[in-house]
Amino acid sequence: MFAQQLVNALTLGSVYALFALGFTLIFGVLGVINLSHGAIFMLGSYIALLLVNHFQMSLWLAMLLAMLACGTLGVIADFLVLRPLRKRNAPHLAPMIATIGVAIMLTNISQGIFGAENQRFPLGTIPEDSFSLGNLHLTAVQLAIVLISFALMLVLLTVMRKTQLGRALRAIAESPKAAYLLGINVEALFFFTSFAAAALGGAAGVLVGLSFNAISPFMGQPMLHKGIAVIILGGMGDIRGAMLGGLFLGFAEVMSVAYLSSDFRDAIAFGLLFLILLVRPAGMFGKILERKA
Amino acid sequence: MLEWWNGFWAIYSSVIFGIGINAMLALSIYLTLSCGLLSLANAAFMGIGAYAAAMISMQTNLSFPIALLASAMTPALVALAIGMPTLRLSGVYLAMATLGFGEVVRVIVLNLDITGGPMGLNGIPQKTEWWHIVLLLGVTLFTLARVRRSKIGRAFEAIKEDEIAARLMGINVARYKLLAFVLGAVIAGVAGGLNAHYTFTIGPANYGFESAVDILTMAVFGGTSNLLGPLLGSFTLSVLPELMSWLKDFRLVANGLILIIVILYLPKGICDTTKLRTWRRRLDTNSSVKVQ
Amino acid sequence: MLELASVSKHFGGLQVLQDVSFSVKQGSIFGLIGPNGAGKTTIVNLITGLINPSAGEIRFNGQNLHAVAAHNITQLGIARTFQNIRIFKEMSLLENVVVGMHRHLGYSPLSMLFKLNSFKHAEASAKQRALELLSWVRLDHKAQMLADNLSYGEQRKLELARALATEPKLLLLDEPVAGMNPAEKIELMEEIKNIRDRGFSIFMIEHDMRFVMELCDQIAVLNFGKIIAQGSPQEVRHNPQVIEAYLGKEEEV
Amino acid sequence: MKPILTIRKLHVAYGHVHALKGINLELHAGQITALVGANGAGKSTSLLAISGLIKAGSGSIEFDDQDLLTLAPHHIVQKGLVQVAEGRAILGTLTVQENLDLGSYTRKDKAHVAADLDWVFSLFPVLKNRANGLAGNLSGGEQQMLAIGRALMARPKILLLDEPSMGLAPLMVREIFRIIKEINQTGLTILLVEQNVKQALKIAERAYVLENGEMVLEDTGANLLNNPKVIAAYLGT
Amino acid sequence: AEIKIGVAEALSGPAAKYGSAIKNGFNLAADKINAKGGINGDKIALVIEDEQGKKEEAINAFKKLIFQSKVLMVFGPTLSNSAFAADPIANASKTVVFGTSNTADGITNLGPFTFRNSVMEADVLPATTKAAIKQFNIKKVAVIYGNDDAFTKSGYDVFKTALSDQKITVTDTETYAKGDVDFKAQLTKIKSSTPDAIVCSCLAEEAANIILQTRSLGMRQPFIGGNGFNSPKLFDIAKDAADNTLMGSPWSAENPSTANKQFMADYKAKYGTDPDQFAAQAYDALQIVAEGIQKIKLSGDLSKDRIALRDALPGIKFEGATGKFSFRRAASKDGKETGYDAQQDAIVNIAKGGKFVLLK
Ligand SMILES: Nc1ncnc2c1ncn2[C@@H]1O[C@H](COP(=O)(O)OP(=O)(O)OP(=O)(O)O)[C@@H](O)[C@H]1O
Ligand SMILES: Nc1ncnc2c1ncn2[C@@H]1O[C@H](COP(=O)(O)OP(=O)(O)OP(=O)(O)O)[C@@H](O)[C@H]1O
Ligand SMILES: [Mg+2]
Ligand SMILES: [Mg+2]
Repeated sequence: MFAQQLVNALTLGSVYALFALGFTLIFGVLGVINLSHGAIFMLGSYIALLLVNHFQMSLWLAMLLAMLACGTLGVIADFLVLRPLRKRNAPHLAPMIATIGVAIMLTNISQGIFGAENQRFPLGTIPEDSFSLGNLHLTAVQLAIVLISFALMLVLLTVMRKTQLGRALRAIAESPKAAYLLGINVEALFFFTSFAAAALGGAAGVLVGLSFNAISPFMGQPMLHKGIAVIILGGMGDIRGAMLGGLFLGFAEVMSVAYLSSDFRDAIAFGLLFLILLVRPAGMFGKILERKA
Repeated sequence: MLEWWNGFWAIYSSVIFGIGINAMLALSIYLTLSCGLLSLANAAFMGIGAYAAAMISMQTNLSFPIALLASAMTPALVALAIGMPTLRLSGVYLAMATLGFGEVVRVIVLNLDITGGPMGLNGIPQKTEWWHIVLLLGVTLFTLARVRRSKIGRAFEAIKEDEIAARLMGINVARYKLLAFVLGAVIAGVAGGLNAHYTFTIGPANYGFESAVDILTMAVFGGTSNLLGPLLGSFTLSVLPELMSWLKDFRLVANGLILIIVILYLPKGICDTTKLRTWRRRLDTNSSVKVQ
Repeated sequence: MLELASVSKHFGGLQVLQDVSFSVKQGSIFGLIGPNGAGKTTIVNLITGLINPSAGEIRFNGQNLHAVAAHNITQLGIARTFQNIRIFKEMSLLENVVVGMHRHLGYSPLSMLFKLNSFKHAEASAKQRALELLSWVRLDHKAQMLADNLSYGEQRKLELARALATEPKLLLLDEPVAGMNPAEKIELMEEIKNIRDRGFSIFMIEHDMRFVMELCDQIAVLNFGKIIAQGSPQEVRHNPQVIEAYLGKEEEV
Repeated sequence: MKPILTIRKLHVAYGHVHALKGINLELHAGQITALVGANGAGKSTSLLAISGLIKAGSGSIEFDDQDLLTLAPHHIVQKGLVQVAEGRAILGTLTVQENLDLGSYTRKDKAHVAADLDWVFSLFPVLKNRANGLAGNLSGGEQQMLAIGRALMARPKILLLDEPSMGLAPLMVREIFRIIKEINQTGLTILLVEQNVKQALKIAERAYVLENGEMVLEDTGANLLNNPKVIAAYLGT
Repeated sequence: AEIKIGVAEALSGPAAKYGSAIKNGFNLAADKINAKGGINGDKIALVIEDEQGKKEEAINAFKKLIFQSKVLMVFGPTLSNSAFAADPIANASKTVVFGTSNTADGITNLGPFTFRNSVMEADVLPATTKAAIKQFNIKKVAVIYGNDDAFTKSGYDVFKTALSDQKITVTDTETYAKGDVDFKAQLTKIKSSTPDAIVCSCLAEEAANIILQTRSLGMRQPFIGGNGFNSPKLFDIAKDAADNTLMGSPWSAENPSTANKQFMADYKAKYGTDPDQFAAQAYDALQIVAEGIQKIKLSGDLSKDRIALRDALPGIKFEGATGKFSFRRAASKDGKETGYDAQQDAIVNIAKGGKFVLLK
């Protein structure tokens, strides 16, 4: 049972991580907890579902288009909502509250279009059967989620650490003014970030929708709740942090079900997060500048 | 007239009660925000206060004021206990820790028998009268207004702006943060106690993540630079759904849109005094032009 | 009144201060100079309790400052300004200074709630005093402005007024005239002399030699975390080690 | 000779604070131009306006036959106008090396970047020792060096320096002025804002004096150094 | 004249999927009644309010319906938790409140004006459990339920009693929270306890996912479910992985009675989808009330009519989509007057080939 629980933890953790990657990117670069990320995630699912159902598209093409659509939506939201707030020097909670407005709108428009009930991808969109290794079971989508989230993390990490683009993004994150002085096209990179983050969110939505057959207008909400925990636990905008934070939450939840009690699963998981923050006040990978003055 | 009023009151009294209670909640988070603390524990404190008061009313013969006292004291004690280690955290990290705390509270309440599990407590006697809310909201406002214009308020603001500089002004930062946190918990707890005694029922689902975010939204939407902000914010967001009900299915979409538009034009909240002043000035100059 | 005995500090593997000892006398102006990165600001951070020494002892009026919290150190009578200005930007100049008087506003919560006389009186005299301090640094005409709107040099002066508001016995100034032009420096030099004459002791870090030499009674020179010279301005100025490490060969500064 | 950059009738206001009241200024290719003035005179505001970080009310800043006021800040940097701003604007959460790498963000000739890095390291050896440390942990003076080094990494056409000697030790101040002179001799045009008026006027071919948002004097550096008004107001002897 | 009837259901928010099915059921029934000329010539007019699944909103919606719209009686609210908040309002104003989806224990103790036709789990689950034990020869079971939801939790409580009454060993009890989509950790633990069957007090969507994930972990055990399973959604998502699931309910899509056949056909014709139990109960509820109104002479004095309706309802016997129906007075707990629960027989169904068929 332990081995299977490890697999369960890994797959659940990867789901959280996958969601958190885009989320943390926005958080890291724009400094905004974008509460519409859950809604974008949900739309990703629906768009792919629509394409598969009505246009008989192959799943991978549908996923790509869903990512593009979500990315575009992310840019639009950034252009219409976050950018004006940046220009106006809004206090730091204002953008977060504005994204709540975006989330409310997207959720309810989706409910209007798609209805409140859960939907799923048609049978056979992907191979349903699970790989079995003795007593271990793992479905194809789960495996895909684990691999994709690790791969995306590596890509993002390399971009952020090793490329000029990544350095520029981190520069913007710390100080847009300094970034302007360096000749960085700050607004363009903000758009780029919003696009990439939303596209990642959309991809996560498609994969989660495939894997759990529970596509609904409200599917983003619980994910958002966990996602916030993950990105903050990981440390302000840290890619490794999002990944490890996601895995950590997955392990904490699965192991508390396996060895303690499923009744107190969320209390144990969130209690642990609480304790970790007391030890690492800026998350697992957050850096605190020691220099005080 | 009287008849009209009776009818109005019968239909809308609970909306009005709700506005008063939301105002207290928004003020509770305004207080922690004014000290630079982004705490999302206020929903949990509201819940603790609500359960404490409801249990006293349902299981003992003690009077309502005592139940309300308990709804203030219990969260205060809890806030004191968790505040000590937590308040070292700053910004979103504090938000996360307090969110985690809220989650722990919710799950505990969910699994205890005396709190009624997921069914919550039902049949709480209806004891909240309109003047209870007016009185307690008034006391809260008065106290906060006085605090704002004193050394405590200035210490809060200094801490919000620059903790290190505040420390070197001789301000005991840890103690003031704890003060703000505990006072916030008291206000939220009392709001919870009042709320429990007019909705007959409370349940763990009422005090989770979403309520925490709702409370924060009311405060930020109204503006946290002065006391009027949270009041206006909670008022607007409480009556907005009523005003928009003619939109039927699109009501929530409109809510979202209004939230965005207001934040876009008034990023510091609807009660942004400097903005209002410039607008008035512009209005004045416009009208004087017309006179000429 | 202030005494450092064999103070050392390292950040991880980086040894920043080694065996630093000196003492500041009551009523004097003590200067600490040294190349960039020598560890001067670190010393101020240690004295004000923002960081703790790795070894050694800091005493103020005989009291060991080890593990005394920063706000208590302020209450003991030490105030500072910052090399990288840290004013409260969203507050008016007046409020900035009144915050500095925090510990001298001794009214009770009750008197605060009901606007009793003790409250009114304390607040009014604090405002009065704050205006006076602002006038010392010639910012009283901007008292109601937001601090964020000040130019760099003005912000430095505001910091000075705010530090004075804590009524310190010892004032630590970290590069007080950085970013000011010579005329302004001279003006501020007069202010600092006045402040000293009003009974404050001053510990100052500064790179402007004219300023340091003219003001200080005693100077210590820090290089790579070690004190390499100590004495009167004259002694220090002609110390070959100091010239080599800090002042440079040409006399003209 | 035609100036490389011309500011005409530039007005800037912060809300109702009128910080620049129609100033005129010219930079000539290959020269050092100094801009001096009291605290709050508007020096930093002028530089920020050139870099496009502050919206000007009216006027024009002509460079390369183009009005800079119409360009976005990153385009201005791409055109070769690089600023070392007041307060340094270094990136504390990035390492020293990464800060320097970002200096060359807009550069096309990537081949020479490595050589320039060596050059900067030779100008400021501390930076080399601390290359992999966080920039935020550097001392004040070290951060100033990093800011200048980072600007040099851009190989600018015009370098705008806002109080480069601030917070530096005497030896280093002299070093900085020497470096400014040295890089100027490679053909770089420099606009220097300084409180260290004497040194600045010494190395400057031309100099301007700004008071309360208005340009009150303009002359060669040497002349201003002997101008009694300047001596009284800024040299303090 | 029109007879105004209030409907306060969750039409937005996560509970909207139940609320909208319920609303459909009411509309269908109102159409049917009005098409026949209404009640004694008076047409029914539904006044619909969205209570968003929140207790404060439920209170507001009830007050608006009762005091402002002056409806004769109120249907709703959707969730039991909201009913605890809103039903006292109706009782205090002596107005009938009729729940079609509130199953929690204690709702009908809120006052004599409270009615419901939602079957209590206590009436159906024991029968279902008994049938399952016989069908699959079960000795020991594992249980999974949602522990933060009044409906699934009270279903669990009933299961627990039923299982111990029938001397079945419970190998493992697991819980999950609203919004969960991954149940593998719980299911892995259940798997290692090797039960003969899995008892599941869940709503249809979660149940479907639980079933699918159970199968993907290589388990073949049958499921025993409550009312929550009684929805076409279960098969939309789980398809034939749900085969061998037992479910008991008074309403079954397979019930061959003419009333049910007609309901199924009308619903499909009007809304394009198959109805679920929520719709069926709402559909019947309005007709039950219509019969009640038929018995009284509406006087035009609202408060008198409301009380008359209250007095007439308990005597109604009805046979509709959910089979034979009558009211049963709830047992009083503290001597207070109580309202009325439903008295109905459960039909036990078994899933075969992607739909429920009657268990023979
Ligand atoms: N928190 C820290 N972590 C790592 N290194 C640090 C830290 N704080 C200071 N240092 C290093 O310690 C050395 C001394 O720093 P300090 O700020 O005391 O110098 P300083 O003498 O004030 O220099 P300046 O005149 O440039 O302000 C510097 O090399 C600095 O980089
Ligand atoms: N963000 C701002 N908002 C409002 N007023 C400002 C702002 N920044 C500067 N000012 C005002 O504009 C004027 C010019 O400021 P500026 O920073 O350009 O001066 P400076 O010459 O660089 O001074 P210093 O030598 O002190 O750096 C000052 O009066 C200052 O108070
Ligand atoms: Mg220093
Ligand atoms: Mg300046």
